[in-house]
Amino acid sequence: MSTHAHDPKKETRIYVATLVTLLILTLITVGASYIQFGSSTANVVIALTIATIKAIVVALFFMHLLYDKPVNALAAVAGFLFLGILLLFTLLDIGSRDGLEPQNLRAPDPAAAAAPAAAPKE
Amino acid sequence: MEHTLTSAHTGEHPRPEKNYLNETTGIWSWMSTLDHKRIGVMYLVGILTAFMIGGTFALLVRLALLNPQHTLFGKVWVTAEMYNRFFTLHGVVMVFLFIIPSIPGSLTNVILPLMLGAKDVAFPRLNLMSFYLWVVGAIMGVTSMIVGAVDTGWTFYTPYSTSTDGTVSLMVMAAFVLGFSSILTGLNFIATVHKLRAPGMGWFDMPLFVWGMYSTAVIQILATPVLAITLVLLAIERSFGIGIFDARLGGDPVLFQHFFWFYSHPAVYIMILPGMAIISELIPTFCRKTMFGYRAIAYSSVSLALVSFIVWGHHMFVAGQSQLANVVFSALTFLVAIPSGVKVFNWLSTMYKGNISFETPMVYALSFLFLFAIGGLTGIFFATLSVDIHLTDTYFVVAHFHYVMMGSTVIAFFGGLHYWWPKITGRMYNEFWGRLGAVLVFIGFNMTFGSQFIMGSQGMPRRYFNYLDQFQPIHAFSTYGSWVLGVAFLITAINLLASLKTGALAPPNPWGGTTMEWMTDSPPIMHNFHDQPVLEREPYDYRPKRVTHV
Amino acid sequence: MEWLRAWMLPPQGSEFAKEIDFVYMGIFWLSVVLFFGIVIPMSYFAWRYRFVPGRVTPHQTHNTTLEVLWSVLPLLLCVGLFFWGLVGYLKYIVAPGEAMEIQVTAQKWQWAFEYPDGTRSLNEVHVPVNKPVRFVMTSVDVLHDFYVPDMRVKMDVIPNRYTQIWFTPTVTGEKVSTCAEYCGKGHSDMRAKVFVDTQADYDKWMATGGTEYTQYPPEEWGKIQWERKGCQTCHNIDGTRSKGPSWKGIFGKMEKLNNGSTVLVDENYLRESMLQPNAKVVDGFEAIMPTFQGLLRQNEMDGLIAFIKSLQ
Amino acid sequence: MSTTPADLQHGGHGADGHDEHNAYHQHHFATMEQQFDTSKLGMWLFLVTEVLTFGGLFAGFGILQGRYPQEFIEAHEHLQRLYGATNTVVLLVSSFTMVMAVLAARTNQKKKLLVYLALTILCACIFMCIKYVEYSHKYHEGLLPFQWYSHEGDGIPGSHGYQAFFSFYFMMTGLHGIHVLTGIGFLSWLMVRASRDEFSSTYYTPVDLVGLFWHLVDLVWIYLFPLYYLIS
Repeated sequence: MSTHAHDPKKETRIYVATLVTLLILTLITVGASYIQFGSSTANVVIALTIATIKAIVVALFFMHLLYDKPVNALAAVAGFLFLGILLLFTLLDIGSRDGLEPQNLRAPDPAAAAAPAAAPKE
Repeated sequence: MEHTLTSAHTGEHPRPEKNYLNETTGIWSWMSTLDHKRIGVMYLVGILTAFMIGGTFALLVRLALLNPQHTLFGKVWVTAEMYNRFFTLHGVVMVFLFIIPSIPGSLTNVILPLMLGAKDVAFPRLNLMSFYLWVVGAIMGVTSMIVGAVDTGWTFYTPYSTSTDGTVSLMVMAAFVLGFSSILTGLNFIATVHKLRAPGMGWFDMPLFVWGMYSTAVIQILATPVLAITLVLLAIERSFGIGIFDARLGGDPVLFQHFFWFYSHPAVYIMILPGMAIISELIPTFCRKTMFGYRAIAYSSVSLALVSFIVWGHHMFVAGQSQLANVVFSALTFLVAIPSGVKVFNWLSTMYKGNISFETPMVYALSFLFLFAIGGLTGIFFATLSVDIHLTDTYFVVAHFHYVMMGSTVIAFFGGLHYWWPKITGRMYNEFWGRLGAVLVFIGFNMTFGSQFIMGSQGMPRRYFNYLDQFQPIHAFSTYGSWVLGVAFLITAINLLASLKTGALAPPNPWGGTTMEWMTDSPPIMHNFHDQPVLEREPYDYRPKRVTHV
Repeated sequence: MEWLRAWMLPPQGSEFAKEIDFVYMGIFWLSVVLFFGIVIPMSYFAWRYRFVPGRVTPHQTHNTTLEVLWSVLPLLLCVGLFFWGLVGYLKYIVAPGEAMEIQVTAQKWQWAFEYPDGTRSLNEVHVPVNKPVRFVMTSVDVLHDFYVPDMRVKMDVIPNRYTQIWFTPTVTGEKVSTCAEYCGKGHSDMRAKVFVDTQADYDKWMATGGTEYTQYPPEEWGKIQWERKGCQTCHNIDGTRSKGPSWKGIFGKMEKLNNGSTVLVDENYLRESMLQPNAKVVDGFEAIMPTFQGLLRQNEMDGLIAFIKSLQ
Repeated sequence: MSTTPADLQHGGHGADGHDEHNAYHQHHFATMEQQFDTSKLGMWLFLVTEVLTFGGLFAGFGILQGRYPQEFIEAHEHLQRLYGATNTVVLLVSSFTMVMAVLAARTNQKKKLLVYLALTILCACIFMCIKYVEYSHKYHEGLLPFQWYSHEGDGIPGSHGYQAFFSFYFMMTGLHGIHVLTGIGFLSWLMVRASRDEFSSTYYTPVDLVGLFWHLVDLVWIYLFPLYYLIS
């Protein structure tokens, strides 16, 4: 890959190819949104997967991570990794709350909430 | 003077006529300086002022709890609202204005480039900007205290923070600005460590202080942005209503806690890692012995930084987090114990067969080991799910985190301040008063917070203005302790300030340190070194045939 | 070492408290051992290797065996502690099926309790000894936290959600519950008394229907009953006719009944109308009112009568 | 030190010392190459904080989507895919012109550099114009954030989900828009400096860094577009 940087013509060709790839992927993701893949979750996953591919392409070629010092790529990866940690553990909580909530609760009694309000004691 | 115990090294250069303190003069030359040492000194003045403000609020909090009637000389002098503001301001000032920027902003700014043999940090202008952001944040914070009080606690939990009166939004935006100041500092240090090491200095030739600060900077970069956006969301929620955190709009208050602790748990390590980093310098220097387990300590700093990101849920065991998440977070939390333990055991092993003298910084270091042991071990109670249920949100928590943040970080900060004071100011302070201050801090601290462990176990919840009479004796004892602490810090402050006028001129290497900051003058010249230093031996090499260079 | 436990921890009000205390004391002693394991060597080294001018220190860089040892041993210890804590936690989260359920509504700055039979009380809750009881909690404003130190249980109370807590009290007497999640000005005064009663005392207390009525003047308490017991679906208080007669101005009036006789509306008539409503029906109304025999406690009836009296 | 492609990006002028005389060489760096690498690392670290800042908003959006799935699907019908898709293409093209501008700077082609920078600014302006059209549509329909939401005839009347959707829509596209405007500012500044002949193959750091910033702006939009316009 090191020859890449020496030759502006070759470099230009790579950038054009990158742009075309990105445009095609945009087309695909718009097209995919008109198709139902079973559930709406499936559609979101597909859309986000394509978006991630696009993001990787941008980072590798436009942002030169492919040719750059590895430490810069490490920084980029760390950013997404720790964002992943935030999402993962937050969703772990939110996703697992329902099944463990006390079952068969009585519906909230509006009077129960209103009664103490009628007598504000301090 | 008093440092006769040590074999004081004299530098090869005579004390420089022109150094970074007097090379240029005038207020503007300081305000517009790009020199990392001057920025560090300005930070030092700033954060010590914040420490004084936060400390005053701490004394007020303790005074309010002196007796259950809240009387002073027979008169009730404080109300619940005032008390709530006191502890909120104490928390906000100490966390955001003092402890997070303390060691990175002040000591590290001065010392880290010197340790690496660099002429400055990577981005001097960014460094100055980070300081001014701190100033702006401080002004915003102080303004919100003056124009309207904030009573949310430093955690800004929703929905209380979205529904209470007062200038919460301004305070939150102050924390936002301070967050960016912290990010820029961290960014600067990472780039500096990566790119500006002296020729010949590999990663494992760096002093352990640098490893600690590097790990800290990683957290600052990765965690703080999430806090920033969370605080913005909170301010918008409060002013306009989004419905993400505020239960009145159908939001989820527990989600706020997730976002908040994603930053604020790692932030605990933004506080403690620099403290550990300083101790890793003090111990080999005053034991005059090679650091034991250098690599283990370096790795433990980095792994603490990384592990700190996956344990935040242990703040939320009874907050309505799912039970599965509780179990997972509890298991992960225990991981923290291992690198912390590794550090302590390595420090102890360094003392073994050392040649130990007890100058002020070493007194602080020993005090740190004692207090950090308590702070760390009481953490086990909280990691253990069933015991946490009883202890969380009580004074046990208050005591635990003060042992870690104050007993460890602040003690280490003062150790480091005394250690590098000759380098920063070019003056030696009085050893007797320095040691006395250190010992009194230790005593006062244990009085104030040791007693709170008992109160917490007995079921005294935190943030309580009125309390059951049964807690009165312990509360009073704790308050007396806070007065000892106040006196101790006063002695320390007077001693340090007096040294600026009356202290003996400091030699380049008063303690016999082996890291690069001791190879230049005290105080250093404008660009740090007369010649580019080159690393020839590993750090902490106390073997006798040590070759000094430069 | 019982004295130490008794000094550090609150009285044990439940079996769960004993378990928690056992773990607590376990960790406490472990911490003591580890603490001295750090501080004694530190002090010894500091004294034994104190400064001697010119002494040369050995060049020890590391010792792999030692380092592995002091990484792995704490790890094993931690794994053990995790499971020890997990065992207690599982007991804390799973309430027995037969547990009595009490609804808790928290708000700034008071606790409202509601029993399965509709009995309510404010800042005071009675539970029978040796029977599991489950609190299902929600908040109407900010976060609160229901904490009963003697039972070693604590749980945040969250708006828009239900959280639960349970315990089986084993010792009778008055305990205190406090709010453990900061909620503003009255946070530290947001306490409730938790009475653990013998079954007999508990039954007696339930018969009086809680203490809520003491919080209100009788007329206001009657108005609350008018809303709560469903009186308002048939009886207006503004003088307009509904399925039943309006209460406004009715007290002290002579009413014509559907059997042609008349009756003076006084305390006795009102009381009879609640318990045997169809005995004397006012002319022009259908006999559709159900009996409130057993559904109204004495204090509630007194409140209703006072309320009707006040509507002049 | 092994030769890395980044060294080669300097066309071999990096390490051999005759950049000691470069006017942009700061005193605390040994070489221009070290200075360039440091700046670039600093920029990447800054971008990481940007990713996490936007990430917090994405996380919030995702969680609200889980809470109000019906409302979110209905609300997104109000966004026009055509506008979103056009803006995606515009930003991708601008990324391309930006990377060409960096290449031009690195190969001492001043005229090309100016042209590509101008094209990038043009794309950014088109993006903002389309954004303006979209925003004004939303304004007229009452699809506004926070308490100003006043749209009538939602499928689930009174649900908070619609307002939440548009709150996040305006917060995220707004923050993104601020980044685009900042980018326009930086790009204009680059044009001024470029016209003064300040960039060359030995010093083009600002062009490179603004380029990275601009690609990040594109990158964020790559995620915003499917999440807001394409969920169904």
